[in-house]
Amino acid sequence: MKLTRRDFATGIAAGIAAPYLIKSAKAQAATLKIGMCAPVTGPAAESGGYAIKGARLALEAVNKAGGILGKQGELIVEDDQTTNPGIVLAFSKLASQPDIVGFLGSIRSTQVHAMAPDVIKLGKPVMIGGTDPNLTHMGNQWLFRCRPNDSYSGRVIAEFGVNTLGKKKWAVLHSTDAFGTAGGKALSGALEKLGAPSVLDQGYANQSQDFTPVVLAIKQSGADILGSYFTFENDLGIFARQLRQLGVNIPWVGSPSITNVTALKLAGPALYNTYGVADYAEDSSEGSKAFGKIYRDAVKVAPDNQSSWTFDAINVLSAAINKAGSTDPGKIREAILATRKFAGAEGEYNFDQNGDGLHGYNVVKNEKGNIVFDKHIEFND
Amino acid sequence: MPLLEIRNLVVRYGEIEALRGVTCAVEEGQVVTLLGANGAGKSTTLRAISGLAKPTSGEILYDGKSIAGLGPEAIVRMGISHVPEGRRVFPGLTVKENIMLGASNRRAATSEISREADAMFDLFPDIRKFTNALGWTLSGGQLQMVAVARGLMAKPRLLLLDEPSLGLAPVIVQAVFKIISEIRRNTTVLLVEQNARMGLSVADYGYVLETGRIVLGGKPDELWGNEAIRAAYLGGHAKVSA
Amino acid sequence: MDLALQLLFTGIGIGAVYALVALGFVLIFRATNVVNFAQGEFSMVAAYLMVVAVEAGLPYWAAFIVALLGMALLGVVFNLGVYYPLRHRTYLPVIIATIGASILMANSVLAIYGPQPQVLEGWFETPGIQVGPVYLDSQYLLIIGVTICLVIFNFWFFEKTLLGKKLQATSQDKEMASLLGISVSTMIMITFIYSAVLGGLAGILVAPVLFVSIQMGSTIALKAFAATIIGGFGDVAGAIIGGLALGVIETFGAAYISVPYKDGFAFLVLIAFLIFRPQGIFGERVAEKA
Amino acid sequence: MSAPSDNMPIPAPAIHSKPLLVRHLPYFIGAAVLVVVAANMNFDGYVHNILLQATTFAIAVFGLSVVLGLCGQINLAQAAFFGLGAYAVGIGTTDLHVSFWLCLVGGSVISMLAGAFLGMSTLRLGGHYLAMVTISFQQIVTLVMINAIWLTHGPDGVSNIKRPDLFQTSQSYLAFCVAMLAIVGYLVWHLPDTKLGRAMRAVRDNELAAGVNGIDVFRTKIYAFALCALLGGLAGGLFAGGFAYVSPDQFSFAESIVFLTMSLLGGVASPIGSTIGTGLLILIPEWLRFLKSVPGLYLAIYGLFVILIIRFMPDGIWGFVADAFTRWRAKIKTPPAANALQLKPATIGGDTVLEVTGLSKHFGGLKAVDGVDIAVKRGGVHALIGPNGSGKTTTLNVLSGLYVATAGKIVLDGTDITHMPPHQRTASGLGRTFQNIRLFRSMTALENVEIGAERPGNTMVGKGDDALTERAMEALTFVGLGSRANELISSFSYGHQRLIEIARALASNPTLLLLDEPAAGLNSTEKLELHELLKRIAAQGLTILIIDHDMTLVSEAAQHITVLNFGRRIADGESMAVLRHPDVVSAYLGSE
Repeated sequence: MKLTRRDFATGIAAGIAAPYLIKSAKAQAATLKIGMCAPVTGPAAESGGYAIKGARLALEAVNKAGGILGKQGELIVEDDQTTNPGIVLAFSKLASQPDIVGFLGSIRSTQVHAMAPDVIKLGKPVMIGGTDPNLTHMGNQWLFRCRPNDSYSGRVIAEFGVNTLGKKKWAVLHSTDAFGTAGGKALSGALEKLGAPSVLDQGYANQSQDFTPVVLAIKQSGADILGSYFTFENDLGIFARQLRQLGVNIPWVGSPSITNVTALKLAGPALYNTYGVADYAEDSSEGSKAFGKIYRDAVKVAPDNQSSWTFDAINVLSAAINKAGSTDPGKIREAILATRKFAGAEGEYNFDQNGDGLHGYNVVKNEKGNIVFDKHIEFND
Repeated sequence: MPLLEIRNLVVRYGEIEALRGVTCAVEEGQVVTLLGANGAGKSTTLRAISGLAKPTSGEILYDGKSIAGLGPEAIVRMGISHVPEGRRVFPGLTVKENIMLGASNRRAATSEISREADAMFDLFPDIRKFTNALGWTLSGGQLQMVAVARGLMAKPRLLLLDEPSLGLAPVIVQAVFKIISEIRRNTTVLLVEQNARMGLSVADYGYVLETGRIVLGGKPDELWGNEAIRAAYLGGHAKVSA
Repeated sequence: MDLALQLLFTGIGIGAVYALVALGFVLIFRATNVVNFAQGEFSMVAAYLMVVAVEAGLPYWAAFIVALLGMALLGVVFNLGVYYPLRHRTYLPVIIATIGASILMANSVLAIYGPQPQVLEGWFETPGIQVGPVYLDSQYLLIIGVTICLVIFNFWFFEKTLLGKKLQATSQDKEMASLLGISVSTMIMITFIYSAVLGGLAGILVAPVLFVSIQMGSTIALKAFAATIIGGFGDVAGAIIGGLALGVIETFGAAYISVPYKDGFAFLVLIAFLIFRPQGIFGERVAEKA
Repeated sequence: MSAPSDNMPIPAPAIHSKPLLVRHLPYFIGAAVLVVVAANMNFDGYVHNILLQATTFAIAVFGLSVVLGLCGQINLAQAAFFGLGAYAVGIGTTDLHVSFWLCLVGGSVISMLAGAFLGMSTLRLGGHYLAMVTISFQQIVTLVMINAIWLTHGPDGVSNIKRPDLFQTSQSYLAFCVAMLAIVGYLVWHLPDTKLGRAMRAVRDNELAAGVNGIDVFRTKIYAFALCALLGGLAGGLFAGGFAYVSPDQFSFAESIVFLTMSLLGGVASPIGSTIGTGLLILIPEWLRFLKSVPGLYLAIYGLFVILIIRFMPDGIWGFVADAFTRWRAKIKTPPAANALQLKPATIGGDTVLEVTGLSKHFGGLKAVDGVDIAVKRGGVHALIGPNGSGKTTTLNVLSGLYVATAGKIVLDGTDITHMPPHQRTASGLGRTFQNIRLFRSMTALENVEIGAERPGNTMVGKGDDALTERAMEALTFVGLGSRANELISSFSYGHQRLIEIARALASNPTLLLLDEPAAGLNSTEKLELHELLKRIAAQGLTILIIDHDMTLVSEAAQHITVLNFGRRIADGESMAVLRHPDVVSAYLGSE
């Protein structure tokens, strides 16, 4: 028994060591590496694909323009399986490669929460897309957000609905996951401040097959406007169709997912004339127009926030490294925080001391399936 | 040539040697009865013939052809129908359906099979009124009738009947045996029976099994007089070698 | 009242989907005594086959037939690859193997077709009709209609045809069935094919409502499971009633108690049934044996 | 102590020469080395995370090896128990500011209670139903984790989970987890040799036989389930401390399936197997990461592996290796010799050991046993006979509590046992064998008999495992199989298996021994041996009630015979007279 146990332990050790040794052997090439955790498998695998494309496009451009610190940038992608344990392993795998100077984390807040302890331990900059406001307010100085956080999206939805559309009876609908809950809370809070507290605050579980009870609840609440935070496009699609079928035609301002390509494809006409807040809107600025063109040429799909934030993240990160003139994490951090008036695809980056780069949102409208830029609302606090 | 001939048949269930070299024969048109105490190997012999038990060694010749090792589906298609111990009537199917399924070994139109099944009730008038009752609602004797009727639907040349009187009240046993004497007019029967008197009363020939071996064979009256029969059932060590 | 009617309609609609998948569970369980944890993936695979066939330019009905034929083939492969080699083992290894098969199927589709959720158009041009206060989604109407037809078909098939009787006989007593000349392995093969087609049918029908995604199978399957228990394991009529009941309970529970805990009602009802009435709604048909 | 037995005069047994802890020293040295290595090797974060995950998961999988491997019950909610432990540590150390240790213990206890509760409500059902209940429990736990935001922080999960002060660094915490793994592994490794472990294995191998050997089957299953949940909770607590963050999706149904696969892959019955399985299932997806360019491909391959392993390695990898190892070693320790078996049946009641009055058992409309009276006198051999289907075995099953009597009364040695479950009847002094031998097939002959000896209320066995072994050896020697005590059941012939079953009943020192067709399937030599054995048992004053078809055996062994037919008593009295009774003759040979 002893013997085989020991053999087994040796086996495990060898097994673990082998890929590691091989990797360190070929790690000497003259590139500058950026690590990226993305959902290649799992429920978010689709958007993961877009995110990787956005990052690659940015890096290609950076490399053409002379690279980072004179070296060609290289993107190392690890699959986070769309799960929290998945991203912990994916990130620690990347973190174990000492020549990676910066990272792209996740667009999912829970995943960022999961990897956060390892990020602190490692002490290198990680660009994130998760929009839970807490992420940059919990003392982790290595997280830098390339999207506006949910405190802004909630405020923008409320501001737009109350002041622009003039509606005061709100139904708030959100998924019960981290993203939805935080968003719903932000929206309700903002509405209260504007003197229009919601008449219905409804959560739903992801992957619900049927939204009839939700739609009927909205109908009964007498709300004249709907604000929503959906996580998965299929849920959004099913809900949108049922909402229209059951004859609810009140204005609807949704979180960014409402403008997603997949959501548009799935829901079709059911989403016509809805509004969405979008961190990315193609016509909102020169930077976003430029990104839209590059992305369409390369991927043949309309661009959305899944790819725009990674595009920006690479650009912000490589610009900061170049400015810092070194791969020292502390210097890179200072350079990122010093970034001002940086024109990205998502908007103009002005990093604050928390690590939030963006402070406003675009409002867009779905006109017969086309996303049209409506207005930009920016906050200074 | 006998219709069925068994030579030195050995069957093992794991460690247990259920049959230790059984040799016997069944002539066409006869009723042959296998007698013996519980555990002597009677049922195993039938299971080996119908393909439910795989012989370890020995030969089983049916109509001159070896059938040892074939599967039950193939054997019943050759005309050997086995009515096993415990009736095994499908509890969730009706009596008629049970009987109709007896014809699964041959190709025939459903309507034809249905007609034949109806005709079976002429032979078993007692179960006619249960035609559409589910199997599990019937009593032991009725189940036995259904099982035999189902066995006959295969139009067998050889019918294997295992303990048809088991657990039945004497009156019912009489009825069952009356049917066996009807069947024998056009079908060869190999009967396993614990009730020695009844078993021998319809037989042309009988064998006595003890611990997996044939210890005695002969005409019913010869057997009945033999002390070995009493010994096999009621003790007294039948030290008779085959 | 209007509200309740609307909820009832959707509840029955979604319940009919559970019922179709539950039926597949029950048929396989009765024939092989095994719970097929990959039953939900049959629905998912069929929906993808349908999408592929429609994209290939086949007319809708032809795509439908192609998808169902594909499911029949999958049933054959599933039986030969997963169940048949393990048929003499206890239920546990077979359960695990079907779990393995479900992981294999879901991720093979992901590998071949990519993660993108797909849209599958419904049978009808009109999305639905308004009857008084209640809106009837045409796809749900179709699902309910097909379920009714299948109930009738099942009744005819299992109660009126000899093949149906042979299948029942096999599920009740395999050894006896083989003694009568019924080919047990063929019967089990037919069961797997039929269950795969049934699961596939559910997937294709529900796809226009829930969209086509890798996860669609597992979500439905878990509920269908619960339906199977509520209906009494192994009972065809029970599976259908259990499915419908579950759909209705869930919808009303979501409307009147809690939306986020919607999925929980199914399992609470299930646990209650297991503790207080494990034999299901109808109870066991076979009497206690001596 | 009694005099040495006739056939084996051997000196006093020396069963365990060295104390247990000394014999297992190599294990502890090995474990200590591993702990030291874990504490001092400077792993990078990736390897560290993998090792930490593997270590904590392995403890949870140990739980499955108890419930599934030892006790044969399925649990598809191990991730939920794991999650309960993890959340206890998570919420406890962050929101409630309780010490890590308290949280770890508390979480384990909460898990254990949840497991026990779940078990109590449904373990009577078993099989597929148990699978369903555990799935449901799993789903509900997940839903609560997501939706009870006030308690669990909802989908955000709990972050910044504290570790104990003692193990603040990653290295020391990993070493601590490895040490826990080693300790739990040691306990699980030795569980099979404890009373509870033996009971679990007995329940897994044969519930009926376990019951009639005095094991409370239901309670044993609950213990197994609770223990499994406890280990799950402990592992979860360690996991939470290690990763400092927990969220609902880490404890989903899919994770439960992963735990189960780990257990089956490595080999469900042993902690080594669990460790192997856990290690592999954590490492395989990591190794297969190079396949990531095609989404889903590596999980598809993983699914395929699961099917193939189930198909080709039914006992898991460790089972496969251990099997080969055993075959290679192929040497079985010869057991020590034993003293002569002493049977001292209790004598509380009067002259009649068993008094059955008006006993009936009806199945629906079928009256399998109908108003039967039996009185078994102390110290004799009493036979119960009748043609096939006459209700003998049903009577025996009602006597031993496997069936509930429809009517009537059973008094054993002055105690009314009519309404007792099987294990309590055994405790009251009933021993039995089965028509189809029901031994615990994965155990050795000795272990089988030890379970018999372990019956509650056995006055012939002293305290401790050694006394138990001694008693079992005596019983095995009594039936002539002492020298083969350490062989597995499968290596014995059918006849010898019967003898082991009888030895198992004898070891429990019963007041009354029920023998159900002991001669069935025996050849004539074996029957003679059986007859001799019965004589020797009766000579010790043990009362026997025997059912058999071999009338020679019955008539020679029994002084008194009761005859049943169609569930009713048709004759009763002194042997020879009963066998000549015309009703009996016609019942057997058929009426005219």
